[in-house]
Amino acid sequence: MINVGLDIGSQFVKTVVLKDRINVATCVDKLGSGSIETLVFDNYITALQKAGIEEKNVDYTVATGIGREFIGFADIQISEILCSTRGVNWLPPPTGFFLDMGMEKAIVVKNHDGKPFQSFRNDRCASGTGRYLDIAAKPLGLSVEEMGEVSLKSTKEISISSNCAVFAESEIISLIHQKEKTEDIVRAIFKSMASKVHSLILKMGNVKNLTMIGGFAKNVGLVKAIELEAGCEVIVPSIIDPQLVTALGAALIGSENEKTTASL
Amino acid sequence: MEEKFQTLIHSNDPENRNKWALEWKEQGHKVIGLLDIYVPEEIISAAGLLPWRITGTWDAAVPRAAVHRPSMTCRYCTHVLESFMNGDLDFVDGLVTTQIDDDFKRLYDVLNYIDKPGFLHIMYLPHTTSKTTLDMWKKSVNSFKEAIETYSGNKIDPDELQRQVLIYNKMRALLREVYELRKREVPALTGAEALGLTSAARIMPRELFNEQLEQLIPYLNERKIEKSDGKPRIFMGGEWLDHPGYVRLVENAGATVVMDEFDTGSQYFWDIVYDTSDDLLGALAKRYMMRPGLSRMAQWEMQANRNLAWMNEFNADGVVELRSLYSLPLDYRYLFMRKIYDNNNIFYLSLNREYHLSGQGMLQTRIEAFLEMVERKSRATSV
Amino acid sequence: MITAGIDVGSLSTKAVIVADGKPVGSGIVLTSPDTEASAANSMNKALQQSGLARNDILHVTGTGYGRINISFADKTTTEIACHAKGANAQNGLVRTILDMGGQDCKAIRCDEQGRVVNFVMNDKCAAGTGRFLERIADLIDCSLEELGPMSLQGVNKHLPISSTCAVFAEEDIRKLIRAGEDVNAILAGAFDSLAIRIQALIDRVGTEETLCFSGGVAKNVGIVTRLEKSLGLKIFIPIDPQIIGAFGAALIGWESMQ
Amino acid sequence: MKVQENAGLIYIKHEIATCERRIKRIKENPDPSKPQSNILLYEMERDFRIEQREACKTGKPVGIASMGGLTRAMGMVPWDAIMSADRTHGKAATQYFETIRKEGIPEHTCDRCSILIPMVQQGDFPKPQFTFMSNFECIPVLFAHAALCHTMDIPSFNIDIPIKSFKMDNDEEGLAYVVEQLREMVAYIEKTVPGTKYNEELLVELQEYDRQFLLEFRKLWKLKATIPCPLSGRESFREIRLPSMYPDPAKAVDYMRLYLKEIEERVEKGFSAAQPEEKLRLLWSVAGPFYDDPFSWLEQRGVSIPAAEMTVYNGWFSGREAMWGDPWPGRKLTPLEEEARQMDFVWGREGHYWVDTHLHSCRDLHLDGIIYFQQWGCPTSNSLGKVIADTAEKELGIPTLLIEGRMLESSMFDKKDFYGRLEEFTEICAAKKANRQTSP
Repeated sequence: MINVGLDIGSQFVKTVVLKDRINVATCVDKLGSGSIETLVFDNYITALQKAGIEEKNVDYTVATGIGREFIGFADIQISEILCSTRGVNWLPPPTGFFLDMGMEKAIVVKNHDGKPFQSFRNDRCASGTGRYLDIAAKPLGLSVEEMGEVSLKSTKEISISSNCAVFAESEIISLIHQKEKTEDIVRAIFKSMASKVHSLILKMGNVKNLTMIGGFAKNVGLVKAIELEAGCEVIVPSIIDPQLVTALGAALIGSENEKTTASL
Repeated sequence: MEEKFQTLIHSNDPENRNKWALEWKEQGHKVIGLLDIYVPEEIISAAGLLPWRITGTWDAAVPRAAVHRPSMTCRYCTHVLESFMNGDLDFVDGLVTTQIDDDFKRLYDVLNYIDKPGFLHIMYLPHTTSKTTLDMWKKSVNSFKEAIETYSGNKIDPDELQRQVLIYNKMRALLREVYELRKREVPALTGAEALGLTSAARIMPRELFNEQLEQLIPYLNERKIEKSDGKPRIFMGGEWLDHPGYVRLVENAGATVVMDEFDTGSQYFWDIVYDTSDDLLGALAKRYMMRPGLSRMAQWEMQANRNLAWMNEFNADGVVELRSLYSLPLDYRYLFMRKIYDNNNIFYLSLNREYHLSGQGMLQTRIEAFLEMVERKSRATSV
Repeated sequence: MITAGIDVGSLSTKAVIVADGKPVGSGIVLTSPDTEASAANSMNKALQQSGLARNDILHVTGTGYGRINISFADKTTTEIACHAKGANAQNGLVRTILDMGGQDCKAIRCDEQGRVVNFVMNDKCAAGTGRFLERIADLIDCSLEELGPMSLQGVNKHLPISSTCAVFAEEDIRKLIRAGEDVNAILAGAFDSLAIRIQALIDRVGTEETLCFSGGVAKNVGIVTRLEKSLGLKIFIPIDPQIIGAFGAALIGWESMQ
Repeated sequence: MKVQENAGLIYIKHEIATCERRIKRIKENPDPSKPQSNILLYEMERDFRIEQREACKTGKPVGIASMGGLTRAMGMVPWDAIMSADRTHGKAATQYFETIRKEGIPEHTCDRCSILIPMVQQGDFPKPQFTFMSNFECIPVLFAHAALCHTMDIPSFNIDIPIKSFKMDNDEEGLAYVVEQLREMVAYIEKTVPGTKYNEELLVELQEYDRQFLLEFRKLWKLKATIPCPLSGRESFREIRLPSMYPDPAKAVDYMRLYLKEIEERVEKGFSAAQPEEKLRLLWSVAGPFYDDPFSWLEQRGVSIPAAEMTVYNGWFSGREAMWGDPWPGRKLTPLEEEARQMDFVWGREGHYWVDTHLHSCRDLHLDGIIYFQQWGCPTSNSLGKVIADTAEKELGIPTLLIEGRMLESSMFDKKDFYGRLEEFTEICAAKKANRQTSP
């Protein structure tokens, strides 16, 4: 049985192909200014080619993510939270909660064997989402990916006093002018971001450990900062790219009897 | 002496803040946290407890408080809640507040819910001052007294209360004396130092504070702040401001801060308790309520008039008001104050600020440019 | 008498040298993490251009947000005072100055001698700053110069980008790009709301006679055209709007020496 | 901004036109899914606006921001700026906010309070001869009015209500305290506002109308418990005004009776607001994005909103708490005492009353979750959100969505983000409901 899950986020489109519920191929593409429909379809086809599967042999395709309405060819569209929860539930080791951090959202979800039972999201302000890092990285001339490694070199603790992403940027510029070391500034950025995530986790109540998915889970500096601030173990999936977990969940839901999906 | 003075005015710095409270507890007494300037502190002292004004954490991050309080709520309340939830205030045995505004009421509700600290009491405070509301406030003060008695297990002895009123009146007189020294052409202390002093008054055993300040007054009489020549004299407005960094900011921008309307400053001590003869509790209640008070009291004319009088006495050239974010009464009063100051041709700069020290760069530029304007005007008028 | 003014902004540092109040040389460099060095470099550039030597200069006034870091400045003053002074000196009719720099945007009201009588700054958010425009340029990958003209082509279709917060405004723009909207129309929407915010700033200080637009963004026709339309008056743009602050600083220094 | 008293009164003009248009539409081609009784409602609203417009012309005093009964008993026309501000969403709100930012009027407090100020100062809405405010209305409302009065020299009177509810505890002392202030206010009005005189007979008469109205309204509360819910979200959300606010109070009572009859008919027909069938029943609390239509969005996904906890007369409060003429231990209350009792409501009390209100509503109406709208700058509701969420989870096992937003000013509204959150939440409610039903 061939099941495909597609996750169209704000930045990337991801495809996961399952053969008899085993991950056989994946594909990630960055969204550009081109037409999303074609980009998604190419991404889908590439993944199938990688898996050496012809499109006509696909049994069931599930689309999810904020851009899911762009996918005409999917059999069903299912909300992100159902897919990500299902995906996380499939991952070892089992955890009761997970954090999904993307460019435009940060969400902590309570996973009740594959079903979302509670969730807390960043408030409307961008200072709690990946966007904050994106903005903060600019004056430092670093990419968000680079920041991760850099922060680990930090030896000095400084802090960023502004709660607003825009003002933080100005503050970072003056820190640079005060000749603070890049690694120390980056650490401060992660710390201030992590404290926002911390409060999402606190809203959940007593969280000992949680799985972290989404593109930012690959950022060692951020993960470390969150563990430090929130004082709980953050588990980043090793058996699959954390960015793909939602697409995986979509494929898994497809592989089950679609009637069980509680989608409204 | 200078050293003594410095130690005193830095009592509320994070590293020294809990010193007095902890010593007090070592002597087997209890500490009662306070937020606003309406809770009659004499009653707490008379019961053998230490009234201790709560300063919220000065850190930017408030992850625990953010669980309950969205970003757009009174920042002072948020930082206080953070300090309660992160353990900073575990040594505080009780908290007494008034429903000074909805944010404080809800802070009380949340503390009630998370069951911190052990003793929690909210006083009903009217926001208008009439005979009717004063009578109700007296009842509210009385039930507060009873609550304190039940909690502390000490029946408050009228003579002790009388004694405390005298101690507090003395503290008020002493602080008033120090503030008088700010009227001089070259004030004896800076605005930041004054804020440090009033903050110390609110966390130390008051008798001890009186002792220390009394010793310092002759010294302060001789003291002069360094070069204030030609600098505009500024009256500072605002509430819930306990971070001297903000006052220092105004002074570094080129001002001599000569007076304030802070609840953490002048308004804490300015008015004394009169005619304590027969009805002591009544006199107390009157002192705490029947005054211009904070912006949450719906009597902004009184407040405006008092500010104008102060500016006159202290010979201030302009007003710099730093409004704590999402402290609504002050945000609305700004519209009225702007009208009053305009009518009196007074330069008035009102800016929002965080509770913790933040955005100095942005504030600095605005304040400097404002001072450049004031300076020119004061020069023009002086010649 | 020779005096100099140095304006250390968050993005670029400018120096202007004046002889008896007349500009004789200027220099602009990008502000590096080492602001002290940037100030010195801009100064050297200005010296070269003016053919003067460092010790010809009797007085240096520092301004801009990095002013505190200029050790060789004899005095510092705010960019607000400098822009008023500089703009008014360039055109005696100027009573209102709009300055859009990298980090902020200010409307200044001055008297006939270029002295500040009132001012407002955008305290909320970077919508309306050079930095914001830079980020928009990044988003639709084009150069800062192209933004203005493009924004004037898309006016026929109105896309609301109303958010007062720079981050949200960017988010809006991203979504519109993703939705495949015409880039010019997007820019038109962004500039329309930008113009409204700037207009609000100007209204708060009021206008009479001439309004001068200074700062790096002043050359942006997208904003200028919209403002002239909404204000119903001709905007005076100095030949070199970027250096007005430094020029004003030099003048203030010169005055203080007399 | 130039202050221009009663210049244009464009708000009033616009409201009258809107009512006319709606009346016409219902008469010509009625929408079966909407109540026909709306005709009466729009006529009442129209006549109220006409009355206000005429008052401005003739100089008949306008005043008091709530308590229609007492206002009319004083010989004044009710002045409802705060409720009216709620109806300025969309383009109008955006324009007001341009002014608000320009003038430095607080913009990060409750929208309606910010808008209220330019709305009156620009003369779009009548300038009152007098206003009254109580500390129970909440800080933004209280001080927005204070700012308006202080900047426009409008005489005003503030009434203080004790935080410990005298109404719930039947506390004579608290009651007497508020009544005393009411008496002082009546005297103050007669002294400061020409052409006013307190008429107690009229007050009694108007209180009776309000009582009749609320008696019907209580029946409506019971009908809301029907599964599927016969009311649309918009109807639940409608801000009910008491008859005493309107020039023709009798008509208001007729309206409520007629509306009730229509809802009863819906129940018999088994009409469901949620389509295709009711999957979830949610409580909506505090405020909402009035410039958008989340209710239709929810209803199209099988979610009904039987009740909204936002003002006194929408939620559980009006269904259950004592009102005019209801018993008071040991004696009958005087008219002013009745007024005073109504002024003590859940909004201004200690937090646990507001928390309980939500639990009561959820129990009464068999709800599966709470959407708690944390409106920017609403200190009264904001910091109780998490307490309510935790309590509802603990006591009823139902989830709560805490969602931030503005009520009238839409520039910061991100549709995708907002409905993304609603969708997430409905998924969670469904999952938990399924779980509740499988595991008893």
